[in-house]
Amino acid sequence: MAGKAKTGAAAKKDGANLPFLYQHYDHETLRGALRKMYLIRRFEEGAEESYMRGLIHGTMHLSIGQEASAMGICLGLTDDDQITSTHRGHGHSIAKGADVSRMFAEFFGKTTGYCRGRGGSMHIADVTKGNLGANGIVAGGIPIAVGAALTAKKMKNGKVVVSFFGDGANNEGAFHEALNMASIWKLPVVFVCENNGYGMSTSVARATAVKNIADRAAAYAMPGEIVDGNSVADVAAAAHRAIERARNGEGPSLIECKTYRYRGHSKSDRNRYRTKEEIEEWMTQRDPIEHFEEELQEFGVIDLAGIEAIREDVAKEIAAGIEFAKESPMPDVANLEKYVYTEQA
Amino acid sequence: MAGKAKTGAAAKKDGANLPFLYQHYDHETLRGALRKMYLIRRFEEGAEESYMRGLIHGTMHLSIGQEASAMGICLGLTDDDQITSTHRGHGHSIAKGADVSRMFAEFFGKTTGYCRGRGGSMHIADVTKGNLGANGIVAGGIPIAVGAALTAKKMKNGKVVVSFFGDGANNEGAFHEALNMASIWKLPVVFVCENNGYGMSTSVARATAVKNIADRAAAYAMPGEIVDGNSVADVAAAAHRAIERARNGEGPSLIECKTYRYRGHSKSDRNRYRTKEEIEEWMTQRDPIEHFEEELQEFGVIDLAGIEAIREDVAKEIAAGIEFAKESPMPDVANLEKYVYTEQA
Amino acid sequence: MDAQVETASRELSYAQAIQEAMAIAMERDERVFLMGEDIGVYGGAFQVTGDLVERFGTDRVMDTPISELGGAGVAVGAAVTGTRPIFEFQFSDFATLAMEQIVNQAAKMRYMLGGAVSVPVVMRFPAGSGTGAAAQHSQSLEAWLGHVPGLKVIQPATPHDVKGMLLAAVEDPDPVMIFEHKLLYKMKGEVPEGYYTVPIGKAEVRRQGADLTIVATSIMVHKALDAAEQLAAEGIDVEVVDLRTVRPMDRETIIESVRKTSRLMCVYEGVKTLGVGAEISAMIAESEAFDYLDAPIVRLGGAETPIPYNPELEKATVPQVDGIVKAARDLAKGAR
Amino acid sequence: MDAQVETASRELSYAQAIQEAMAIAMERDERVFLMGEDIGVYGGAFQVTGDLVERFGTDRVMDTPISELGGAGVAVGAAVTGTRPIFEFQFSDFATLAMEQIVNQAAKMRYMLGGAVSVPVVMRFPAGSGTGAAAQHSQSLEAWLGHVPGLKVIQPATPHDVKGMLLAAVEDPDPVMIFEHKLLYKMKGEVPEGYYTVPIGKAEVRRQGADLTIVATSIMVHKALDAAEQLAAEGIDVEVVDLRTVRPMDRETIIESVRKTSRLMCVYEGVKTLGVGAEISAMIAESEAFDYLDAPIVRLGGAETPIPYNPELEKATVPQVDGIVKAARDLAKGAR
Ligand SMILES: Cc1ncc(C[n+]2csc(CCOP(=O)(O)OP(=O)(O)O)c2C)c(N)n1
Ligand SMILES: Cc1ncc(C[n+]2csc(CCOP(=O)(O)OP(=O)(O)O)c2C)c(N)n1
Ligand SMILES: [Mg+2]
Ligand SMILES: [Mg+2]
Repeated sequence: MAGKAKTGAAAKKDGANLPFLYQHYDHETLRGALRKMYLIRRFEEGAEESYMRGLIHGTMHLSIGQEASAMGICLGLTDDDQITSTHRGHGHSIAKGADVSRMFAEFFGKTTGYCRGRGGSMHIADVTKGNLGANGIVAGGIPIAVGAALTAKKMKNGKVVVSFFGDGANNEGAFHEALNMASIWKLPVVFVCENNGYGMSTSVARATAVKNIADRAAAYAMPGEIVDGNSVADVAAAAHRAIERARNGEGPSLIECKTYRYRGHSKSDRNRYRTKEEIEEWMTQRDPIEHFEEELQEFGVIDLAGIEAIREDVAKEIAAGIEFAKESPMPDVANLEKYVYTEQA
Repeated sequence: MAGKAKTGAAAKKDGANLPFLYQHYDHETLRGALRKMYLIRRFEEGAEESYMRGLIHGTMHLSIGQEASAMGICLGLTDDDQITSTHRGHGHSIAKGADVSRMFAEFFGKTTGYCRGRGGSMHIADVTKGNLGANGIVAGGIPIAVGAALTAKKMKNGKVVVSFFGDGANNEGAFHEALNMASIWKLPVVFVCENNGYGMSTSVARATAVKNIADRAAAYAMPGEIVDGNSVADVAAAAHRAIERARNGEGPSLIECKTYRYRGHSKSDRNRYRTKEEIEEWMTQRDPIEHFEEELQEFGVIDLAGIEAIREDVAKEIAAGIEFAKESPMPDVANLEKYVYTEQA
Repeated sequence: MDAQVETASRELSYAQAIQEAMAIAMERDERVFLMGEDIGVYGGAFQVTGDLVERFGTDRVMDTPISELGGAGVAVGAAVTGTRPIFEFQFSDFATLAMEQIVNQAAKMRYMLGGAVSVPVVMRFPAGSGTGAAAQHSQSLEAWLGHVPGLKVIQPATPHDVKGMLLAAVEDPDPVMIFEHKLLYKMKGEVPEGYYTVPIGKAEVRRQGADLTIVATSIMVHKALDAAEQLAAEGIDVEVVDLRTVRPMDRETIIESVRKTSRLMCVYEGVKTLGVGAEISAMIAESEAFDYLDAPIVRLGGAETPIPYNPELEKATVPQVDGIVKAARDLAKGAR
Repeated sequence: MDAQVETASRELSYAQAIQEAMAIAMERDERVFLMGEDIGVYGGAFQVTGDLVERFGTDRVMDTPISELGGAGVAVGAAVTGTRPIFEFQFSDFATLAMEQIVNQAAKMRYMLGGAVSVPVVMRFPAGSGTGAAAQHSQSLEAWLGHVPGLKVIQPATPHDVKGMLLAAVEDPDPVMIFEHKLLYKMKGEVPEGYYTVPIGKAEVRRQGADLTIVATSIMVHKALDAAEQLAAEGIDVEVVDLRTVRPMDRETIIESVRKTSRLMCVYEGVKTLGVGAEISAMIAESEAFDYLDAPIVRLGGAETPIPYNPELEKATVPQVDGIVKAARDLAKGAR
């Protein structure tokens, strides 16, 4: 999503007391951001339900509760900027502009899906919108993002690349190698760690020697910033700084978004590693959508009727998306080996 | 080498003004350390010459100029303690107690060699003395050292493990993953980075985002200490602290020894990446053996005659070692597949 | 079949059989411990370790960070210094991250050190397709490790075998790699109680037959047996050999079978090209059994494609019973 | 043989031919650049890049930190976004560190994304034994990558071919893996000047013969040709096929040759079990050429051991001319 920034007078008028987000983006953009967060949540709820009903197979990793980081980061990116995503990548995909119909179609294994039914949830991508893809390999996308940033630097095309990954990913060697290279080559890349407290069942405290993932930024001589990952405003402000820095050729940054996933890790989670109370607290006290709605109302960007309209609109889009997916054709088994190699003239 | 520590009165008598090394170890041990440093240097010179004469094939990586870090670290270890080493591992091997005859024999590819001629310079090991082996894979030994430390902790056998590696190795994912695990599990391991300024031709400045490798210790919540790697006294003091810490169950440490290699990286080095002046300066101003000799004389541990005696003694041991290696038998080709698997009754 | 006397047995799933083997190994030998991602309180991605952490504690059922290379290396280092780690990869696909430690270190250390050490590490690899997990979570990579001297590589196909072979693996002084097909985890079968071992390196004739030999691996053993039943109805008598061990391969059992049937088909899920069946075929084609062959050696392996997500495509990627029946029928035809 | 008209040629070493190919590729296409450890001022561990950094600068001849996994991943990410990286591994053995990016990402990305991207990355792997560098610096791992759909895997055997195939690889939209035997680097041969390509996927008959086909790879092509000369003196007429490409394999050329000679021997340096020769053998054993076979298919591959340091042991580990002569003689015997 290319957030539309206010210009000159409009920006000034709002005064310096407003948080960055509300100073920097116009109301329409902000309402659009809320809408996308709903779209992410409803998409995942829809996918979950379709899974329960046997319409989707395999597994999936839901990011419900983490919508603010996906949205807050992508708000600062243009359609030309690129991201690499993770196994928990639906939010990133939608925030970066993907069409939920084609996402559903992919989950349903249809030819109209983003990957023509070959990839599924774990490989959802939309390269036309700069999403280079979810990734089934934890930390697998981080070096790829650095490579994309190298292209950007070589081609001087002004693109910035964001690499999303989880707290668990920060213990992979790929994280270390990629951040080091991005730093020594001063590449236009922003590393965004969505720290939801657990890598599958393993808490950050049990898996990671430092308290905050951002504490590791110093080991790569880049700025490391911790933000409330459930606050769009906080995320967007940090994203803006990091993206500007990247865009100006000053090199990479690491942003750690503290957040939480409401659902189990995937479809096989007995949820033995965290308490009901913990989950409850995040859901009731720190929901990113509720929080954003409150702010938007407080700053007069939207009212309750406006919110209701968004909800209805999103519900329709989701229903239509599922319908599209259901109606779409299955791939032809005769095409099994298509797309292994590039067809050449 | 199990350095013999002074006890009670003797330690006290020397007064608190002396550097740790001279307070802590008795004169015989210190003279032994000097002797071993000569042994390392002469061993490598002998190996180099044998290579030139076609008696040794393959390649080798000489640590001439880096003897103080090998010696200063191993001084703090007992024969039961363990190390993992690197492609540049002759010094570690000798400092940990290996017999130069069997090392030469290995380089000559003989059955009497430490690896029965199967390993050569890059895999030199002496498990009876706790040297788990050099390693042809940069950073390959680091996780193995952590595993050895895990055994030590599980078996409560009081062992400490040291993992030697170079500055280049610190950009490998294995470094990152291993240090993190050592830290979260509080394992008795000491990570020793021998920073000789270059990984092959690539300087630390060009390869590593931070100035000092020890700066990365914070990313693993362990102490990181920088020492003059050409000063046995400085290395030994840091080693002592880290080994004590490990032995007491307080977890791992990282020591960075700033040092320099006099020779090229290996036998294929055109030496285009550093200046003659730089090499010259280290050789003439900061030689670790000369430096140690001066200190030993200053503190009355040895005199010139004593040094001369060591030199002669070492020369004899080296000559005898080469002779032993030359005389030793070649492996029988019929045994090619021996040692692939463990022979079972 | 096994060295030990088998006592009472009962039905267990393949996953339960593995869990039981690990529990017995840990009870028998305090040096044995488990390492892996989420094998503790989570019970493992496929619930193979289940509640073992409650019984043996977190020191012996160790959750690792998501660090496959380092984790495997720690297991290697622990093994070489006197313990007996069993390291679980969450999916065999993640072996791609740890090949360095598996191949350069574990497999070669004894050799490089001229016999001075052994590396008694066991690594477990949940493998294979059929779960809708797509290209990065469905691979069958046993052929890679089978190519590496110093390793032993097994693919037990039944609950009985996986328990016995895992117990054999833990006692083996050398590194043993176990490929477990994920679709087998829920399969049930008779499993003897208590301790027993099934030898590594021995294939097993699962079904006697006269017309044609199928050498199959892992889950394909069961598909081949199903196919054999169908073919029996047509009067085609198929012998099914369960390879069980990729390295070292049991030449004798396969050669003997081919000598008898004169026809060989290899069925395996890994990519056909350079998969396990290539070795079985080549081994027979250069053996004395060559002279007994009455027909080309047929391989049914995985398609030359990554595993797709769509379930129909996914099924089409690996051999299925129908395909085995058809190919075996074609191959047997010339025989009568 | 090649699509392009060949002009003047002169003798170049294999390493020089690679260097020339990279220079031409960089001149022709500014998206092409080189990445690797010590390929800049050092000139590469085997002096393959040599002084290219002086000509093209550090932006196009990029030294990487010692980070094989990350480095390969950066190359993949760069390739997928519009550049054409040529990534050098210092030794093919270090591919073990980067298999994740090579196999899970580069090979599968196009497929997983349903054709939305291509990954035009070239990776170069100095491979093989014979340099006294022991077990971790001497492996031949082409069979692993040959097992992976989505990759193309080549093993050029001559200066002429390596230049032409590398130029073809750079233009190929898909990931191409080049295994270069280190002992070939100094071998000289005729190399045309300027730009030309040698197609990926085509084997080449290096010597015509009637009695026996040897399909050899990489350095073994030369050993096989030497052996063929010796055998010719004995009246045994050997056809030598240079495989050149492991994936996709040129079935036609091999089948045609076997049809003619009725005898097949595969000679390759990688470990025999599950090495490239296993696939060649199995491919023939299941093909129409099976009916023409007059003798078992013989494989001469690497011994089932890590590469030892001692030079005599090291030589004994891989096929040598004498061994090829002897095995070919035995195989041909029945023929006359
Ligand atoms: C290399 C690799 N190791 C393990 C896994 C299995 N796995 C998938 S997601 C996951 C947890 C990842 O944790 P984190 O990075 O924190 O992301 P989150 O799931 O919390 O969003 C694990 C272990 C994998 N997909 N890839
Ligand atoms: C994984 C791996 N990558 C690359 C190499 C090739 N190589 C051997 S030593 C070396 C440089 C290592 O530098 P450093 O760690 O600083 O050790 P030093 O040689 O300076 O002692 C390189 C690149 C290797 N052996 N292993
Ligand atoms: Mg997480
Ligand atoms: Mg160095």
